Amino acid sequence: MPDPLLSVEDLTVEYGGAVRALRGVSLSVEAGSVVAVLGSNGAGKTTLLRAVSQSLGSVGGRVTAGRVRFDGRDLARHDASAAVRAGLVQVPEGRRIFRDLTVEENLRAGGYTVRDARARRAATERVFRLFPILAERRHQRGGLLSGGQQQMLAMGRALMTSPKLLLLDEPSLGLAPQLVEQIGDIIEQIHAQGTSVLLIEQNAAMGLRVADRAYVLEVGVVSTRGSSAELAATDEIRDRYLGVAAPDTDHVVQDAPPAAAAHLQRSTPARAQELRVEDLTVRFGGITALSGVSFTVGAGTVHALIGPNGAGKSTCINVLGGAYRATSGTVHYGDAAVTSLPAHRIADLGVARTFQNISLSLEASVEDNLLVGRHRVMRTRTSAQALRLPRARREERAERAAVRRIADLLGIAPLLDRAVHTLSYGDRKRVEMGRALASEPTLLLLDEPVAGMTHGESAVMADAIRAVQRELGLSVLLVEHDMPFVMGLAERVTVLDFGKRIAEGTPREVQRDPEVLRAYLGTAAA
Amino acid sequence: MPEIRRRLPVVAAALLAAALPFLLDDFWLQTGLFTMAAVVGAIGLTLLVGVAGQLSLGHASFAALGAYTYAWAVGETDGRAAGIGLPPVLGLVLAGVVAAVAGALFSPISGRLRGIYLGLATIGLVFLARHLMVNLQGATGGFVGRSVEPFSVPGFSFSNNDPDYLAVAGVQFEGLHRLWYLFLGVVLLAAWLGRNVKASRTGRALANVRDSETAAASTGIHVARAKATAFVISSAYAGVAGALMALAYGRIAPDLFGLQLSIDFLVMIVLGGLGSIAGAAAGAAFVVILPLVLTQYSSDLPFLASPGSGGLDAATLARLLYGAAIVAVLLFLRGGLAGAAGRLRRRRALPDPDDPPPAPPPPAGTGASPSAPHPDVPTRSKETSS
Amino acid sequence: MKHRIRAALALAGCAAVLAACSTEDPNAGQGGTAQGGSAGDVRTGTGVTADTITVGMLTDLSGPFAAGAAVQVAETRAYYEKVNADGGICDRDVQVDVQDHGYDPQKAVALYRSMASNVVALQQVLGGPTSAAVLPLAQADGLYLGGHGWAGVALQYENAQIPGTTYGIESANAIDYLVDELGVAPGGKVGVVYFVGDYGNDSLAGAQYAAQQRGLEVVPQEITPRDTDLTAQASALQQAGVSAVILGAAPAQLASLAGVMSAQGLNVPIIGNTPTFGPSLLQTPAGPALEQNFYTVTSIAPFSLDKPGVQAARELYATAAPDGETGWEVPLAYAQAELLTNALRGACDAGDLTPEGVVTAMRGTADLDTEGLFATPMDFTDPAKPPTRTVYVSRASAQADGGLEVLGTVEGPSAQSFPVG
Amino acid sequence: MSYFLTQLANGLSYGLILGLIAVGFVIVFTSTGVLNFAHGSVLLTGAYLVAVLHDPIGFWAAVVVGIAGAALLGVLINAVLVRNLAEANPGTAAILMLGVDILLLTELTRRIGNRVLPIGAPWGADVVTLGGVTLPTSRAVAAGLAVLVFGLLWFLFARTGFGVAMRAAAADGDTASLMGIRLSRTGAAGWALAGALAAIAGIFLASFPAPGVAPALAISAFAAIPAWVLGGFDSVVGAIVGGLIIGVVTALAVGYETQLHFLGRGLGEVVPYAVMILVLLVRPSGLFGREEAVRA
Repeated sequence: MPDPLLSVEDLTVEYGGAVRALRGVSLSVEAGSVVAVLGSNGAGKTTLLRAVSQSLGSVGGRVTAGRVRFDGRDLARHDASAAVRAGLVQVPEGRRIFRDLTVEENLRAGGYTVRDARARRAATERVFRLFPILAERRHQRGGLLSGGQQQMLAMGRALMTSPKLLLLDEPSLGLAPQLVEQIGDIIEQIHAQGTSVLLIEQNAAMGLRVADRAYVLEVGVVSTRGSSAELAATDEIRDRYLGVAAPDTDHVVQDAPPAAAAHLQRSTPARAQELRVEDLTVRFGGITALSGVSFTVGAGTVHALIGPNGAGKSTCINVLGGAYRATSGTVHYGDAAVTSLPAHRIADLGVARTFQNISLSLEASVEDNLLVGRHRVMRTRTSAQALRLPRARREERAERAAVRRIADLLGIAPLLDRAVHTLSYGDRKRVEMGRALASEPTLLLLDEPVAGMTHGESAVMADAIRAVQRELGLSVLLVEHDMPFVMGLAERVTVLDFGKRIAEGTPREVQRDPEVLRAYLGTAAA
Repeated sequence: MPEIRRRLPVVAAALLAAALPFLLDDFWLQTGLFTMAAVVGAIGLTLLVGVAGQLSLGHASFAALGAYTYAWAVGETDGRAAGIGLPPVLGLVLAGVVAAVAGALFSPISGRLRGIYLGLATIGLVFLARHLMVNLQGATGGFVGRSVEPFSVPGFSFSNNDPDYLAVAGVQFEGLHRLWYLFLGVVLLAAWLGRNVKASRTGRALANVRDSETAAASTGIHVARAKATAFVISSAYAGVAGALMALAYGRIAPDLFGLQLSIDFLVMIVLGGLGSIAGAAAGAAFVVILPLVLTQYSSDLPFLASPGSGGLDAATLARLLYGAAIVAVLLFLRGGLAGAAGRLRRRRALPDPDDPPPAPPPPAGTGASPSAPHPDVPTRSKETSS
Repeated sequence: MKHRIRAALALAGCAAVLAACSTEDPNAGQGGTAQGGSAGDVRTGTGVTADTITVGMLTDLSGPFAAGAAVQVAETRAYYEKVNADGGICDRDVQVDVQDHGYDPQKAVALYRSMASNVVALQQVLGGPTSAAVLPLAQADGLYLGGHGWAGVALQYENAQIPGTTYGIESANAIDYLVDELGVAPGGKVGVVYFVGDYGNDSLAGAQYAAQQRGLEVVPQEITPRDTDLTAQASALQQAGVSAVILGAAPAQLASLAGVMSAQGLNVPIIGNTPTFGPSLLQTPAGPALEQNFYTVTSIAPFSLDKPGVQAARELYATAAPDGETGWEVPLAYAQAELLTNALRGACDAGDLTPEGVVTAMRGTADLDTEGLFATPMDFTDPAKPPTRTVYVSRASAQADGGLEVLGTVEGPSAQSFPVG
Repeated sequence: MSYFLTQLANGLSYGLILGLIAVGFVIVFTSTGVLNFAHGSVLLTGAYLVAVLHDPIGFWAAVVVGIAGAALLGVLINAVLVRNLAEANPGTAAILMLGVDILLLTELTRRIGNRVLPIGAPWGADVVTLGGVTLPTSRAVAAGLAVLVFGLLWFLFARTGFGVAMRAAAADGDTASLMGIRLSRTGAAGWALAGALAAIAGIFLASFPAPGVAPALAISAFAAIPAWVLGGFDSVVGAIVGGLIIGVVTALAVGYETQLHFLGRGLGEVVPYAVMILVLLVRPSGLFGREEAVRA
């Protein structure tokens, strides 16, 4: 048997010398095949692709063990440019086209390593044949293309070097169903023209449709591998992406101190109110991220927002938190019109949030990060603090005590003095949750609170969310991929797909909805 | 106990500074005054640049404003420049207040721009201030400048007069000696206030704005106002620093407050380590003292040519060392002097409550955290790295 | 408990300090001078020992005026070597303490503090902002201070010695010379291009006063040392229709202005103050224009003047720095050394070689002949008046040493009546 | 009227020279994220080389050496210093450049001293007159050359593969490197271009009507900062337009100083910065800048 085109052996990748993103991952891509890597957000898929394309350095990652062989050569100690020249090109997640360059210039940048002008022209012609729409719009700026066209441009740009192996990072992200189909067809065409493809997908249906073989990546390790047909038939894939099986109960960890929650007290008598989202639409440039979405989160309930990657969930949270502006539609929290307020005023309404990719002050201690959450409830002015007046010191003491109670609840009290950058990923997630709780919210927006966590960690998190929700009578709006987590926690679920609401109901109702099954596993698997 | 150990270096430094006038000659006293004035400005700037992440190259203008405010408030109207004859203590306070107000007037820009963009915009302030200093002759004395009334409290003047003769433990205390203690007091107060602000609700909010404006806004922090607040606070510091400079010089002119002063302030805090108050003081001392000492003692350094002979003279060497120090610190010394000192302390394994304890590699399981590997986490999110 | 201990310590500290305090001057009533003593019958203070006299030069050897300052340092050192070889002053050798402030006022002030306790007089404090910072301090210390330029603001200081006359009187003389010798008719316009600052403003004030006296109109143009392209100013002057220009700036500005004006066909006289000209300008593209149009009014004699004092300065310089640059700095340094030497000798004769004694001796000089270094004998008795009101007038010439050919001396009517101080 | 036109022509030609400098700021900033405070001393280095070499090897050869030297200096600064920063962020990089500027300027000042070195250009002190408008020949040449250089830049960025790669790298370096574009090369090219542009500007700034090369020339790069900022931090077109605006406004402020006396004297120095601050008040990201470059 000849050497595979790409072989990844026992690969371990660390970020900043502390966080391990991949542990002993091995996979191989035979020449002329399409291989898919499936996995949820935070599983390490993109890290894997970056390790292969030698572009980890720009995000601070480092291969600490294992190796990557491509076409018989060890790529270590080469840069991304050498990898491209060797015939290996990556299409990054989110397309990342050059928005200010025209379509033609984008392609030209893609073909930068092709020195021969004739070969470059031929490659351009090939791309235009593959994507006729790009030929029509060759003089338009990339930023004006629609999402699907941008994905085509991103793929066409990568094809300019006529690579032996194409690495695709979530090509279906945020595309309408018929476009996903089309992208699938194009991948098959590219494959037919002799290019091997390594594809990363969260859309399992799409991934399994085009791939010969697939790997499932789970928190940095390969959990399952096999031919696409085998995998599509396994229950594990169905569980993983739909949470069809009942949530495990044996993973509940005993360490979560349930009594701690009793000490959490509000300093204001604010009560949770109803959150009404009505006909919300958000557009960015040529892309519609949300269109006409409506749902209501009842006061004091846990509501989940689910959907495949790119469905518009995070966009929705960002509008609710004030980070993005709505193009049209309204959001009301109680009587207040959230959509017309800046972010800090929304926070004043009692809305707190966490971020998908964690946004903490890395150099500051955990305690200081949590205290930032108390900003809203603290009252002393800068001058009083500068002079350390008695009331400022009293308040500071009281707030530190309050923060300690929150830390106890989340199990991070021993870490209070540590700088955040020394913490593990899961701990950082909990610190961020703590910061949100510290502001005494009545509505908590959680953007993927357990992404990248192990089952044990996410169970602790679920208990914590449940506990504070009960204790404080919060409303919680939750965006998550981890289906068992969502199903065990949420009272109602809204399902988004391609920016539209496709279903809503109790977890049980939603799980049975044919639309939802289709969105997650594709018509084939439903 | 740790409380005492933490305070010990500060107390020791303060005591040493208080003892110095008994030992130093006029040159060193004068140098010390310039240094202490710079320390105050540097502390203010490190709150802006180090804590809030906002760059300013305009602090010379606020120092100028403080200096002229003091001179105008305390001076009497004479033929050359106007004054209103307030008590000097009030003048010193007013210097900080007026500079703060000017900083607040700049908030439409300081609240909206961030980082180096603000730094570029503030360059304009230096030239604007210079234009005003030269043209508002009635208050400033124009290009020639104006003299500055010595600092005094009723019955005691921080100059060579009133009392005309004062000796402590056998050392005659002239104006320079007396000013030394005034400056020392202001420096200690400025450091104490700065440290409190840094560790307070406001300081944490500023750091959060620096690290991620989106996250800050989501915790209820008014981002634009926070940035403007940082700018106002550091403007006030610069104003007081300017008033101290005025006292140290005894006479002020527009030339003292050029772009070079802004750059010097910035270099001080970078050498010292951004965000560190002790670092700002150390950086200020380095920047102010190095050229003076090299020039003063150049004849004792055998490799230096005498000035004007065309070889490497002291002033040129001082400039070269100054530039090289900046480059070397930025290339090799992460976190400046304060960062290096912190690492040294940690290596000696002394607990230091000022800093979070050393960063051990993620432990193999603390408390409830089954510390599994964690995928896809750059240690610095994109927002913090920009 | 802790607080009480702290309070007790503080109290004890205060008490100790108070006990060590004294406001009684132990030296009071011993004759005024706090330090120093007397050797023989001459009282001495700082900067003077039994066998040396130390004089200071606080100058700019690394900043914008480094080259000219180096010339002055070389000439001054040579001068005192010669003095020492001839037996010194008051039976003492003269040492020169040279410090470099690099045109930085902060350095100047700190260095002044170190020099003030070492020198009996400062022969030079170079530079506008630097001397402005040092002057009040030197006045408080009663220290002789020379070589700080010709700005009129120095006239308010008892201890400051102006080598010649002020920029304002230079410019007033320039106007008089324009009217009397160069045929500028009353009613005409004269441009004044000047540096912002005490130098330029003084020059402008003199020109404005004289123009009013002589029935001319002044067109002012303010510039900074950073402006080296004066096209816009030249155009504005041409637009205004000036028939002459007075320039209170530096050589770079002169080259630009003369070049542009000539290129635009505006060939009118340009008269510059002392610091405006440097001989190397004649090698620039503006050289021909300068030879055609440029005049300068100077307190100090131009390098090429054929008078004994200037000749001595030239000869000394030729041995001290054979390849050095030639310019007005040479006679100026020589003249300043002469002035200080005269004051030191006077102080010695009066038996008071303290800093105050040197200032007194300088102020006692009513009729000092400098053998042509200055246009007339110098009278320092009134601090509020310049020692002379006469200036040399020269014009640019590539043939002359130092690039200037002397035309004569001027003391016009407006220069005589110009109110100074 | 012809007076106005003369001042206008004067301002436009000066503005084009400022544009050359400001474009250098933009290119270095977009290609390596560095706010190049050492731009002035790079400019001075180029002009200094021409001034000392024009006598032995002739003016045009000296110009080539000067431009190449300044470009090389830029590349070296980038390779030796910028790429080895302990903490790579725009703030520390900017301050690093302050340090580099001090080092270069100190050495150049020591070499030049108080002299003014003639640049030795063949156009000397000539002027051209066209319909009542008088302009120094050097300025006319500068304007023509600047327009030519801007044309070449357009060709480079719009028509050549490497230029497109530079733009791609400036827009999204991470993605560009995935396309095989070496950021070290686009960065080096950016510094080289900026250095060359600065040297060209320096030669003209030291030409008649200025007397020659003096250390103060380095400060003239600072005059281009308002042009850069008001044009938008990352726009080449913005930098050129900004240069023209600043050039014209400065020339008019100086030319009509008598009429503008109520604003105080010495307007020429402060007007560029006043214009910059006014523009930033209305548009924080400058005239041509992208909003997200400044805000969030």
